Amino acid sequence: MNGILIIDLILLALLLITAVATVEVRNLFAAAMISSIYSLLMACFWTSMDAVDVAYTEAAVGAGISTILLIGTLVLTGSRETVRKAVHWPALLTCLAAGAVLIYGTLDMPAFGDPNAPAQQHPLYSGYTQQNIVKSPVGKSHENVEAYNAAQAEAQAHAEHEGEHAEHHDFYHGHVPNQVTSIIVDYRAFDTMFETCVIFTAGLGLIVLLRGRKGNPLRGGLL
Amino acid sequence: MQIVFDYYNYWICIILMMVGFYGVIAKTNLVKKALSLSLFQTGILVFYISIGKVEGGTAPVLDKSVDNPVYSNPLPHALMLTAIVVGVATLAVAMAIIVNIRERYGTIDEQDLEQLEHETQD
Amino acid sequence: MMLAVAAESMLRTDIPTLVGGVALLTGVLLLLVRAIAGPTTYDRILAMNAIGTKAALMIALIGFMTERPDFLDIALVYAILNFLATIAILKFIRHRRLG
Amino acid sequence: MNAELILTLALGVPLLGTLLIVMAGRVPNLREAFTLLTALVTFGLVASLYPYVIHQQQVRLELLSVIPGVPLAFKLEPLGMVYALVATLLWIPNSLYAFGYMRGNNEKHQTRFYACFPLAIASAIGIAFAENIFTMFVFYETLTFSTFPLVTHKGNSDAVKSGRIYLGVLLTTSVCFQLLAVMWIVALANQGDVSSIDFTRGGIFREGLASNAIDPGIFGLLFFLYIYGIGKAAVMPVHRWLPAAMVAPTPVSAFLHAVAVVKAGVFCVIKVTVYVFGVDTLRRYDQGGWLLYAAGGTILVGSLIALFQDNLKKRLAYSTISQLSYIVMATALLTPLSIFAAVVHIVAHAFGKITLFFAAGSVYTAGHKTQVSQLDGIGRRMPWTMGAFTVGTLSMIGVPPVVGLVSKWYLINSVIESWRIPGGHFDEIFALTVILLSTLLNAGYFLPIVYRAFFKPLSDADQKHPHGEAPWPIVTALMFTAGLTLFFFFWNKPVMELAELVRRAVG
Amino acid sequence: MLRHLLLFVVLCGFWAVLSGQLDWSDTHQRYLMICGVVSCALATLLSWRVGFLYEEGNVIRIMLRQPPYLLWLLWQIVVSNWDVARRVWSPKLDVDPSLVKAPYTLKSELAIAIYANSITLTPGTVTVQIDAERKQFLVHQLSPGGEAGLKPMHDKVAHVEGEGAET
Amino acid sequence: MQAFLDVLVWILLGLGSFFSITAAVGVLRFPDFYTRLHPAGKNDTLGVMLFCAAMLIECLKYDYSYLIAGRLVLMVLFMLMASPIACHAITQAAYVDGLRPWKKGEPRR
Amino acid sequence: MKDNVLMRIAARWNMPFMLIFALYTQTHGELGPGGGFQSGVMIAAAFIVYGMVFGGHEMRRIVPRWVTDIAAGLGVLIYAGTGVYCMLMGYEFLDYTAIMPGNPGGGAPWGMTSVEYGVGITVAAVMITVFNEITEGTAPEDSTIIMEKQ
Amino acid sequence: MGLITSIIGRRGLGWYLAMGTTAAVLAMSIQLLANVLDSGTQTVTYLMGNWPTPFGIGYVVDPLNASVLVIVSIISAVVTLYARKSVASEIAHNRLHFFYALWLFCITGLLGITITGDAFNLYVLLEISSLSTYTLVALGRNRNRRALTAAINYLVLGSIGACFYLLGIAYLYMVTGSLNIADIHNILVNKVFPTWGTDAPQYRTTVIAGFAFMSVGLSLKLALFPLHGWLPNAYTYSPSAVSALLASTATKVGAYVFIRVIFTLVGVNFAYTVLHTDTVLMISAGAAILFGSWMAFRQTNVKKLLAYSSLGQIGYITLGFALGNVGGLTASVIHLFNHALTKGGMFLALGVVAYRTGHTRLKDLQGLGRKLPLTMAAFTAGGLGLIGVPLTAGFISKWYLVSSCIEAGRYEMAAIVLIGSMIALLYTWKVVETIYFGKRDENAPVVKEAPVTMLVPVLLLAGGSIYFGIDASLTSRVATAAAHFLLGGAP
Ligand code: NA
Ligand code: NA
Repeated sequence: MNGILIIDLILLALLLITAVATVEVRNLFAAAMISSIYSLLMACFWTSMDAVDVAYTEAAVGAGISTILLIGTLVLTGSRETVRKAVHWPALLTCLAAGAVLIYGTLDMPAFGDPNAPAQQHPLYSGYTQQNIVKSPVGKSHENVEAYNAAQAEAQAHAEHEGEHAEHHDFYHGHVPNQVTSIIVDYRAFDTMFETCVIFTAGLGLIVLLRGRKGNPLRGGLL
Repeated sequence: MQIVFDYYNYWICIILMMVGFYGVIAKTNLVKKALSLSLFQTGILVFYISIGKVEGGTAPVLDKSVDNPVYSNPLPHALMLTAIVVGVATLAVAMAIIVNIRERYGTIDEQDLEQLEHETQD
Repeated sequence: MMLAVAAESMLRTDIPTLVGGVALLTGVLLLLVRAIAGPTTYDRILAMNAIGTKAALMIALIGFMTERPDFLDIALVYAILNFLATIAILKFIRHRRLG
Repeated sequence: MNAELILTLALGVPLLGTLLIVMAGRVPNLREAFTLLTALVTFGLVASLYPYVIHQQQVRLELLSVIPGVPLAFKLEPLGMVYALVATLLWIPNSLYAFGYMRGNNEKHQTRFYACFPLAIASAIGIAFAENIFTMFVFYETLTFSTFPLVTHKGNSDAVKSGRIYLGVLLTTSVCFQLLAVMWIVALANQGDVSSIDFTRGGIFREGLASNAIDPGIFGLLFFLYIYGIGKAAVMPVHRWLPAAMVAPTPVSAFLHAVAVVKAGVFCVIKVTVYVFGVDTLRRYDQGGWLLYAAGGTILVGSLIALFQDNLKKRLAYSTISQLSYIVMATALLTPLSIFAAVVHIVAHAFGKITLFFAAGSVYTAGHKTQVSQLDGIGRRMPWTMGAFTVGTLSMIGVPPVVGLVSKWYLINSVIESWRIPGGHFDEIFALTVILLSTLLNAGYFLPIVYRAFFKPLSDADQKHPHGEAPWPIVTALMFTAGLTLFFFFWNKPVMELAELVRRAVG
Repeated sequence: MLRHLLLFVVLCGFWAVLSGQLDWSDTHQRYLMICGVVSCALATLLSWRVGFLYEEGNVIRIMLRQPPYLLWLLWQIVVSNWDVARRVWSPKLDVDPSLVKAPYTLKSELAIAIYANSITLTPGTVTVQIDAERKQFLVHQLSPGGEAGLKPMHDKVAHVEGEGAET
Repeated sequence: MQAFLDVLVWILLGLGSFFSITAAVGVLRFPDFYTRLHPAGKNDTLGVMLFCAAMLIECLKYDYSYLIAGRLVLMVLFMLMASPIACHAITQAAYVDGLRPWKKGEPRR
Repeated sequence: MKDNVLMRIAARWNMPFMLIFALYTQTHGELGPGGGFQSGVMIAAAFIVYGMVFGGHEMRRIVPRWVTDIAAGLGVLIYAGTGVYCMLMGYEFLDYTAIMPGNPGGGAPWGMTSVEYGVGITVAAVMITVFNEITEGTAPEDSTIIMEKQ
Repeated sequence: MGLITSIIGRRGLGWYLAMGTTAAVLAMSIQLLANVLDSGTQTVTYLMGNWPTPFGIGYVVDPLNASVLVIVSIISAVVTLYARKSVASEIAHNRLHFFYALWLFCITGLLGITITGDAFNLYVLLEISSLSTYTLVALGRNRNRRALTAAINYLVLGSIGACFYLLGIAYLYMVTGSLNIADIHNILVNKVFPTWGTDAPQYRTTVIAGFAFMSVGLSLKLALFPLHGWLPNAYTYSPSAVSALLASTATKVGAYVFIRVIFTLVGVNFAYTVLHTDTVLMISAGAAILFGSWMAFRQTNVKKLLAYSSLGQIGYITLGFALGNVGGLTASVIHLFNHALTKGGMFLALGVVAYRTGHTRLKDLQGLGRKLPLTMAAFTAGGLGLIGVPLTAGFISKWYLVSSCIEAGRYEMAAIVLIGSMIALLYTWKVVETIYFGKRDENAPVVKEAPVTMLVPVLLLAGGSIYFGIDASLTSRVATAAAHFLLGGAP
């Protein structure tokens, strides 16, 4: 863990301050900027949590798109928030209740960072980190882990039999170095496809809802 | 004390979520609402990533310089990449709708909107 | 559990890196006060920009702390995109539009 | 032709008729020809099933299985035959009458009007020959919906309001009570606690009750749900729809009161009493008493209200309410003979009441009179109409030589029969008192009308606006039903045979 | 054309630093290198289309003469940083800001940019506005006398720019 | 050598930290926007350079590849370019917007 | 902002380097952090900086709207097309073995790469669209941006 | 398994592509349903990328989701057919191809949710369909600007729902380490739950909190009372075709996911026996039935009336699976289908009214029974279905529902269902009276019967709701199979 723990704590504290400030500050413009700061800090936090890919994405999203989006919106909507009640009690109570349930849920959890937590004990973890998942030879599939394990053992025996042969053809010499990448574009590539669709959908939504507005002529696009 | 050190991370991200959640419910300004919503989502991201953190682990990018490195769980990272994208897509659509609302109603405050809709039964 | 591990590892940690990190975060905290307090929008932008720089550094530093400095890319991206955000905001203030 | 085919046709011909009527909508004469033709053919088909019933042949038809284990199925059976015969027979004069009435009053949307009748008749036949409680319920509901456009035919706000009451009362009771009971029984059947959901001789509860699988309380509750779930039987307090439906054109009123709807109600009451709950079983678990009093109360209250109605059709409506409760009361006596009496009274009341309504409509068509007080001296201008009206009146009161006497006779006999069954006799005394009192009341609200019509001078206003008899189709229909009312007193063999079969099924 | 070639080379270098996958014998690295070259070509093509590199003046010369200037600038930065740090920590907040004008004679955009940036980079002075018509900067300084350091800086930048600079 | 590098790292990081915090304190303490620019825009730059220098030495120490060093240099170069531009842009915007600089003797803003 | 020399320089000089960085991110997604999504954003960022300085219309001169409109869909099609190709080859959807049949694991990198390009194209196009759409159009007359001064 | 090909053929550049796709999907899903029912295990699995399931993502099709799949694809095919004219009249012409692209995305998401076997993949798909739905709802702005506020409200609540769901998954992932629904179930049942009876129950509070959050999130998506805030306006102000699609598929899929979570993710034993979620659900469902029906009665905008009625119908569906017995589940699944037909038909019929008159207020329907005889007949048929009149599909659902209420001894719920039907009678009749007995304004525009491409879908759905009311053997068979499968699969 090293000194990361201390960094971690300070970061979390800063994140909390920033989050509260984002919600509570009256000027939307200021809120946009503070939320941008929030995402900067968040990226630090991701890095400290070993989630480098997430940090990368957060950088791209938080500092890049979100800011553009927010500022762009504020251009068109104005940035002053009408002052309402100081504290919205029903909301506060709802949040407290939800938070209480969530914290109640943590009480039986494996400890933070525990290498023996189920998430790290499940075959998924070793499968992904060691990349020793073997596709079923036939194509039609395993219903559960046990059946999978059997097939895997068989496949490994097979691989040992023709050991060097398998090595030879491998682009990454057996392992995609970034395990996250291999998950998102191979093991769970199907998710990522729909993620791309989500982006596309958002793009479509923007086009359909915003193009052709007053002062936004339809020049050039497919619309 | 032990329990604090076991779970402090989760608790703080729960608080983060709830700050965002509070904003979503309590704030009447739509931009603020959307912003709070993305805060809420970020809280969830933190939660997932925290699950994947392994003590003494390192980033799940193959490190040939170390023997038998312990990697943090890459799965939550992969999931959260998707979740971040979904979050920003939602934000984008929200903003598009909000801009439209501003254009048609002249306000983006929920209470004002309600009042306007109440006045004009269309 | 975490506390014990932390204490033990402190001894062998790169203390200067840690000090640097803490110093950066202290700076961030102070700037955050400015960002929240304002009073003018420009003060906030200033603070945001400065925090961006510090955050980029922080990421680089964390890379060194965890002995995985291969991820400096992220810091670089941060520096670049933070610049973009600053420009966007200023463009907005000056011209009331982004495009 | 085998019986199944006839049964299918009996259900299908009216639907076909609807189609033809709609298609011929532009040509009134053709449309009405189709109506009459359909009526005749349908009656013919139903009548041709009579021998099968008399010879007690098993004739069954399963259309489809709506829900697994709960089919839409039909079976020939004497009680249903009575109802089907009455309904289809009376539909013929009713159609004839409708032609005259609708043309005479220049009513609008006649195509829709004529198209609904065959639908209602098909529903009635469905009810009559239903093999199980589910089928009965389904057709009970379709009858409600197919008659709704008839009730609201005029389309004005009164009609809409009445339509609301009509549908509201009938649907609420059928869904909240009858449907609940049906589902409950199906659930019991699924668990094997009742023998089946089909109509069965002696009822379906006997074994379940005997083996304590079913709580007698639930048995009673189900019976209660059924009685009040059959809102068409108009046992108070679910009678409100009947007077409300009076806004409809008279052919519709006649149809409701005599041909299909209210008869469906009492028919269903008898049918579930006999074939679902079982007369013996009901008697053993003492479920008849409350119904007897409810029906008796309805008879008296209905008659009393009728006494004070100036609107002729309203008076007839309340008369119907009380007459229906005769049937219910007879059923509630829970003896074979009382059931016999109930069956006969269905027929008797149908003939009498349709005549009365025809007469009322005839008066309206010819002279646009709706109130009793306007009828002074009208008997001299419309002798045929008022003559028929008198026949109907006598039938209602139970005076020979009209059919009303027959049923009342059996009713009284059944009370006496019931007396022989050991136990307290308060129920029987009550029943007799009700019959006596109500006969007096009937006379009290009907005879003044006859008196006015024939023995009072015409009012001054009427002198200035002379009118004659109603159009010929009306008069023909009127005479036909009046004739039936008389004729049936002398020759009632088919009904008696069927009723006898029912009685045997009970005993 | 030469400029674009240069840009291409610089970009390739940039790629090499970023990628570090330069082993031609490895299939994957070969693929990545090809990608790199293609990318650099694309980027160059694009900047050509955008029209970048035309208005900046003699880019190559500026680039070549820049390193010594940078070293000098670095030293200036250190010095003035110390100055600002002193003011920050001084209990009385020893600041007396003012706005001054700083004329310039530089021609190429790149040189102007370098000069403006240098002013800003050295603590104590910030370029507030660039008035291209009157050829002068508006500079905000933290304490009086800061403008004294501007003139030598201008001269050095002019030297970097080379031709056409009036001293 | 290793010890020397260690000490150098210590010093560089210490100085970097000092300037970093100084910048932040300056931003907090200085009276108005324009004066705050000075510490924010530059003390930071020096801080960045010092930190990067320290990390460069770490690179040498641990024999990390030249890629990391290259990235560090790139980062410094980028900061040297971007930071003053951003700084200038902010100032200009504020100036055009009509924000007048604070003069000595005025109350702090 | 076009009138400001510093901005112009920043925008022009940034663009090629940002693009290279983006493409590096794209191609090295399997080796280190980053990948299609991040690359897409970076590409878009390069254009957006240019667009902010020189104006959106100027940016759309380089990247017209129809290009982004089509590219957004194209990226998705590339992704899905890769999957469908695998299906057409008789393997399961997105089973990259189909790309190099007979060489287990051989097709995966190519499949992954292709898919990542799809993601990158869509993201870049959509992000530029975000900029195009959210920044175009005039603010309603009464929209005021309240700057807190003094 | 050609299903996937059609799912990804989504970038529709127009109605034809949309129509072709939905039709193809329909054919394939029917084929799939047949396959599933015929196969011995009653499941068909398809692995994406041929990665074994806990590692990769798999489609798992069983009788339940095969039938939901058929529902969604039928409705989407029919509504797409309808959309051509309707959408063209409500949305600017140059936007149409984008509309259809979003439309297909929405359908894709719904179909995907239905068959995916992975809890996280489900979230992504949920978001796809939701995002496109928000936009589609907002596109109702041309007719009424309130579509925009409805959309943003939907967006906020929908996103909260999705976040809660995601959070629930996080908790379950934490204690199981897996995202595959079947795998999570196995781990919970074999490793986690058995420890609960002992002194050291493992992860007890975590599983409970996770399930609680998933449930709340899904209830939001499903618009279960009292988390229904987004529904009425979203249904009311979106374009007609979108209302129909939403009303007949979106909430259905939400209900399906809820069923899946309860029965195959955590297991009915945990959800109902340990946590007594069934009680909460039943209270909620009962309240939804009464509240929704009553609010429907109070509306003057017919579209809103239908929206509130949907709220009540969601209550019926929820009640069905809350009962937890075979009958209840059968009722739920049947009602999913029947209500989709009924409400879809009604919304489409109403869309015709909007197409011809431009409005859907009650007073705009006055006397339309004569002007739009077929459309209004279809509407009335649907209304009868809502009431639950015999020989309509609604009757079958209510039959199963009430029977299983009685079977489960929940007499009060049976009563609520019947009372709900009575209120349905009230609000339906309010509209039917207006249609047939209302007097049309003298200066109201001339109204003709709908064009064929609109009329056919309306009649198809209305006819379907009658047909499946008369002959429910097919639907019953499928639903019973699904119910047995679910309960057989549960511990
Ligand atoms: Na990656
Ligand atoms: Na990637």
